[in-house]
Amino acid sequence: MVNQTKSRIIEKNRLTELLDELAQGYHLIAPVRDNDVSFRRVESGSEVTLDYINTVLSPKNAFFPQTETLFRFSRGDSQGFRTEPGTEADREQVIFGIRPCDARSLRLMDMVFNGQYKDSYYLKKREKTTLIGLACFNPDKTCFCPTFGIDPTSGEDVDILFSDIGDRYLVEASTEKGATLLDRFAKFLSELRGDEEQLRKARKAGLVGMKKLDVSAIADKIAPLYEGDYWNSIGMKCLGCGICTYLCPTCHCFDIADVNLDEGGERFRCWDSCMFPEFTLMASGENPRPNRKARVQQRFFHKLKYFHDRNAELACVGCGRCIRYCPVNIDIARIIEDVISGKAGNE
Amino acid sequence: MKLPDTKEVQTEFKPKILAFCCNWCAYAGADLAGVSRFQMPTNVRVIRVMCSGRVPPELVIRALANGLDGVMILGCHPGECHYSEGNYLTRRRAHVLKRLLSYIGIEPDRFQLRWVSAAEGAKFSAVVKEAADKITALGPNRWGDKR
Amino acid sequence: MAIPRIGVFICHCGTNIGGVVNVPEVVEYAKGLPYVVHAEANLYTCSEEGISSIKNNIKEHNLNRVVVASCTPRTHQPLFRNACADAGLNPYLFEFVNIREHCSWIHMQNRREATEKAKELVKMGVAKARWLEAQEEFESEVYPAAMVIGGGVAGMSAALNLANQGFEVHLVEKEPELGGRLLNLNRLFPINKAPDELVESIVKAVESHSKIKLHMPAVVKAASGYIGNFDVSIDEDGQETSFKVGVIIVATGAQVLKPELYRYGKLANVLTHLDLEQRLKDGELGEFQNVVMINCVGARIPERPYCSRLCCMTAIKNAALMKEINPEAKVYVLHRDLMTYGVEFEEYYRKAKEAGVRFIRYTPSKPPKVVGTKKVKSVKVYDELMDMEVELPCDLLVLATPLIPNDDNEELSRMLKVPIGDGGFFLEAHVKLRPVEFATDGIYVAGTCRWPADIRESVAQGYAAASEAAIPLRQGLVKVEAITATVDPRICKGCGTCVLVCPFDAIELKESKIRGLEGKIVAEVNAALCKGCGLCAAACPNRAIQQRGFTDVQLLSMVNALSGKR
Amino acid sequence: MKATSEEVKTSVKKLFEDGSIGHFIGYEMGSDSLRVTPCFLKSGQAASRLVWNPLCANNLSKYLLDFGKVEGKVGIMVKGCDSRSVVELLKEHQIDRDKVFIVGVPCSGIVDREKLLAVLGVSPGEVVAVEDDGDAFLVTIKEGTRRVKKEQVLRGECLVCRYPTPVIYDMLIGEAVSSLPWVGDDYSSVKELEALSSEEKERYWSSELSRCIRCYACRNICPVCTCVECIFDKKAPRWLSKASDVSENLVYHLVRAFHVAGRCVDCGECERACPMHIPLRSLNKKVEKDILELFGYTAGIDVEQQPPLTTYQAGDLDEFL
Repeated sequence: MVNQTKSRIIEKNRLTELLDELAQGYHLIAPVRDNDVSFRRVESGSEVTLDYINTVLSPKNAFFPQTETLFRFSRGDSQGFRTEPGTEADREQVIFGIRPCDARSLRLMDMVFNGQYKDSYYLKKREKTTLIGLACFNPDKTCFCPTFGIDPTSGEDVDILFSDIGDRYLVEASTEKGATLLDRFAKFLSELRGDEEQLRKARKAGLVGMKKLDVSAIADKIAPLYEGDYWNSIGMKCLGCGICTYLCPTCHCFDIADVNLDEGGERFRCWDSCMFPEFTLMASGENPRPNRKARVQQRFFHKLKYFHDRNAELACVGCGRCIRYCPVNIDIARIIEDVISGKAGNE
Repeated sequence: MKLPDTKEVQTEFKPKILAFCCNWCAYAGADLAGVSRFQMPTNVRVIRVMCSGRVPPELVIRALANGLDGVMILGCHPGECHYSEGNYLTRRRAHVLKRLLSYIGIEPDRFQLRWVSAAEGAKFSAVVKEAADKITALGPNRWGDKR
Repeated sequence: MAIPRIGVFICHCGTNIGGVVNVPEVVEYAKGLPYVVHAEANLYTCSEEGISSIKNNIKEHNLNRVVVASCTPRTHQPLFRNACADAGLNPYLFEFVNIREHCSWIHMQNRREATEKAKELVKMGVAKARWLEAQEEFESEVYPAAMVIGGGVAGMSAALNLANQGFEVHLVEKEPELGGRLLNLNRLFPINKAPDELVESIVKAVESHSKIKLHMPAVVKAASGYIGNFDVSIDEDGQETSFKVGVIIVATGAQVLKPELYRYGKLANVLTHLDLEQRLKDGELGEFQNVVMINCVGARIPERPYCSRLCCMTAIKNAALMKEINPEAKVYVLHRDLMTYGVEFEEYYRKAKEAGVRFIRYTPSKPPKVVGTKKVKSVKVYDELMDMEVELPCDLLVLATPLIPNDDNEELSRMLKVPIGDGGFFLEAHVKLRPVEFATDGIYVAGTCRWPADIRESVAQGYAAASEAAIPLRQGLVKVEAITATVDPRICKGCGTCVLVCPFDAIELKESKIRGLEGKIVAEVNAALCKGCGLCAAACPNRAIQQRGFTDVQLLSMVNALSGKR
Repeated sequence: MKATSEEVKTSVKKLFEDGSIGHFIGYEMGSDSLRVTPCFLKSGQAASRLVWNPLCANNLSKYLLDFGKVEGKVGIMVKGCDSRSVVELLKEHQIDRDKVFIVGVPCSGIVDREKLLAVLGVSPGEVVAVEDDGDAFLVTIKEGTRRVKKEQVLRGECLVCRYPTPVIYDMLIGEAVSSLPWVGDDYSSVKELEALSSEEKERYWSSELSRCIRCYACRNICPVCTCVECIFDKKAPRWLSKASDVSENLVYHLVRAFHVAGRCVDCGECERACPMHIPLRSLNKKVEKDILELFGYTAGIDVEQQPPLTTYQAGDLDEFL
């Protein structure tokens, strides 16, 4: 997969310089420590941290912001409303430090936003973005991306992959877009010294024992649990907050609303969550998912069945965020295990 | 009929201040200020409520987050509430709210609770003027429509 | 809810509003507000013409909300609500915007800003109107008794009138004797009779009336409640007494100014008219040859700009009397303007002139001067007509001083929550439309506590207040404004916060009987006890309890409108 | 003696057996050795799943609201702070005292997972177990056992906890703890912020609130947020825009702080739940401090005490400018 001819290295002490220059030519989004590590716009390399397992917020914000203006309108004169596009001028952006699991999630998002209906807001940003991945050698206990066929050290879903191999990063372009970008910044890169593959292999030792579940038949196995009691126990524990869905790199539900001012306003879309009671609340007051059990069940059915029915993929990349941040420790990996093992059906 | 003149619109900062007035004291006091032709700054807009105790903190917070430069609650003097004790409850809430607002950086003068009786037209006008002066000195409320 | 169709009526109030606020501009602005289907200006929206325009437009434009921007709801709300009701619109679908007291009258120097403010106030009113809901009023019983505060001629007239109609009356007088100011007077104009007969007959009627409970000497200590249901406690000669009444009439009278002018109080032969009458009454006046009377002493000056109205007639009365007692005496009345406005007053004045009383007009810029060190010897005055200063010999100087408010008006005003106006007199709801009523329902005003009035006027006002007060007493029921609290049992969590904050014990936690919620513990409002303060609505954390007419959505919409949000 | 998991298991099993309870809400181990998760039992057999250790941060009391209609009493495990929120729930008639069996456990502090990992410099997978050991925790990691001073790794609320022993219970497991030695000035961090200028405070909170993603975890986990329909979820009137910007986040957090004014017991669950690490306790502590200073009131102590904002005294402070 990796085109060896395009592989280079960068000395660790030159990374900041590279990022500085990247930040000048591009809208650079990279991991920043601000209480916790999250992707943010940076203007210099020194703001960036590489000391993280994964960010709290997934990089989906860069393509599908939590709140995004779709268009603005003004009331103007008797002609009625005038509208103008809401997004800032689209710019070339680079996301540095994206983990392979999150990179895979974009492929899943593409299925939604670039499927039968094309979502121009998402796609414009996607097209103009170059992804620089950072191989993951030190996963968290809650990580289980191999379950979904993801190699956390692979550059499969990024344009360029950085791999920390000790005193330097191995830098590999996996797309034309990546190669072009690397060429522009060639002055920071040097030729391979030859021991890189060996070093990388050594570091992969940290991946031993990563959770890998067999989800090949999960969609079929979960289907009969629709009526089961299993979801009661999960729903009872669930607080109904939006942490799991908002941190999830694959959750993509949104709502659309207006800011309506005297002189005009804007229409925006914002994240929404199937965990919230109003998500399915109808104008009549009827709610087809009236309780936490129904909502929790929906979330797992969507990830493990409905998305699969439609796209032949599971809507999870095993990044572990929902497990790490759930205040009551609802654990999707455990739920998958329960479904596979049949334990879920026995409850 | 002679139309009023149209003075040039002034460009200096003119704070917009919301005043909740209780029907029995403060609103009557405001009426009296009008009947007495006490001239005062134009910054204050009154919303009539039956009792100062009807004003929930949510409304004050919402008004400030909307960008209004100041919010006042005007009620009967302690011991003179038409409903006996509404203003006492208002007072407790207001103390807590004012301190909380100040804690996040909303200057204390932007939220005021004042007592104005039905007989105090002059006090109403003084309170309005004082609030307008103080809030003008603070400048625009920086919390409005903050992205 | 049907789609709102809002009509906006903006009042010029003659020049009161129109002279400051650009009304046509506000009308144009109102037309562009959400849900407004009609907006117009009226010269006087409260006039017959204005009211019929509201009614016609409700029909013509199928309005389901009406907004009037004019004066204050405290006086005019009932009028406009009735107009709506007459046109078949529920009166609670009416919203009031105050652009006079709260705008044009207080921003007379800044027409541009006043106009902008008026627009915003209208915008807020329209925003609230969009969320108004039709309401039904709750009826509450009227306790069939009245309290009259003040045992002067106004108070006694009111008390007698009500008592004669069969209502129980508590008459509270702070002095140990009934009669008020009347007791000090020597004679009454224009009949020239001593007041004794009048006082005796009316006091006797009051004292002997089985329906009148006299509290004397007594002062009101506390009053709470609302029309039909006031709880009053008084201090009666050191004893605390409480009782319940349905209505209250304030007739506490006024006092006569004791001036610090013309060396009053320092020279023995300087008196006020009240002093003079007391001495005449007591037969202690003694000899006099040259009498000078000065009018407008301490009145119509910057710190007390009003005309006390009675003093001119009092001066004429006493001047003529002095002539009558001693036809040889020289009697001069120094005046600024002579107010002889009442029935027979001008005739009375002419007779005094015929009797030899001399009237000299002075100007406030050149006031009379007193000559003399131990006693007044003469008074120098610049005679406007003769354009020269004249010196009048004087052995008795009488000063006409105005009536001024009682010192305890303010305390009573706070207790009853009724306003005090210019100069410290009580202020009625509307000088023309509701002359003896306060804006607070069930409380009325009569006599000189409102404004200087003579006996005839005080008696008339006493009767007028009694007639107004008799309406709710006679009906036995008053409609309570539909601003009471209501609970949405679906979202009420039964935490009881509203129960704790309600000052009237009007809320209880009960098991719901509503279908689908059986057994759920929720708050329930007793509409008979709810006084519509809204404390519960502000305290309820999830807003399951709302105050009608002041709901969250209504208030929030006003706040948002002011912030430029729709 | 400190309570142990074994005692909890035995006691709860007994409670089921003698019919004292029909349900039990406790803790069991979660995804890894540094996580526990709420556990709902219907019988004594499963009591062996229960644990009690210094990771049991969750305030379980809110779950009682879901057990209003079940048969029999519901047993629940409460620490000091949790018991105070039970008092608040009782005060607001949200639960029926007769339907609840309160199993109290004196608590000497809960571990802040992230602080612990930072102090030890290890990844989560390396920790095997954490035990209470007086003024320190004994942490078993692969290499052996390490003793970590509590002050370094306790949760924020535990550093200022004045009620380590439950204030209300039907059964107490372990010996009562009257006070915690490290607790000093409850409000030092509040005072630090109070001392800043308005501009500084604004900068601080703008930055903190800008991170809020409005997941509502802080509200949903709060044991005294019990509204059937939160005002933020109402469609009309809409108090809060769905747009997540600083002004809207300000409304959300200020109103939330005010809604729990005089009711918040500082269990710290809001701050623990917040994935964005917004210092939410700071707002609550500020309100708590003012209510204590102004009205001498502390929440969650006495079921009979009237909430401070529903009552008044004529002599309350009357100074506003």
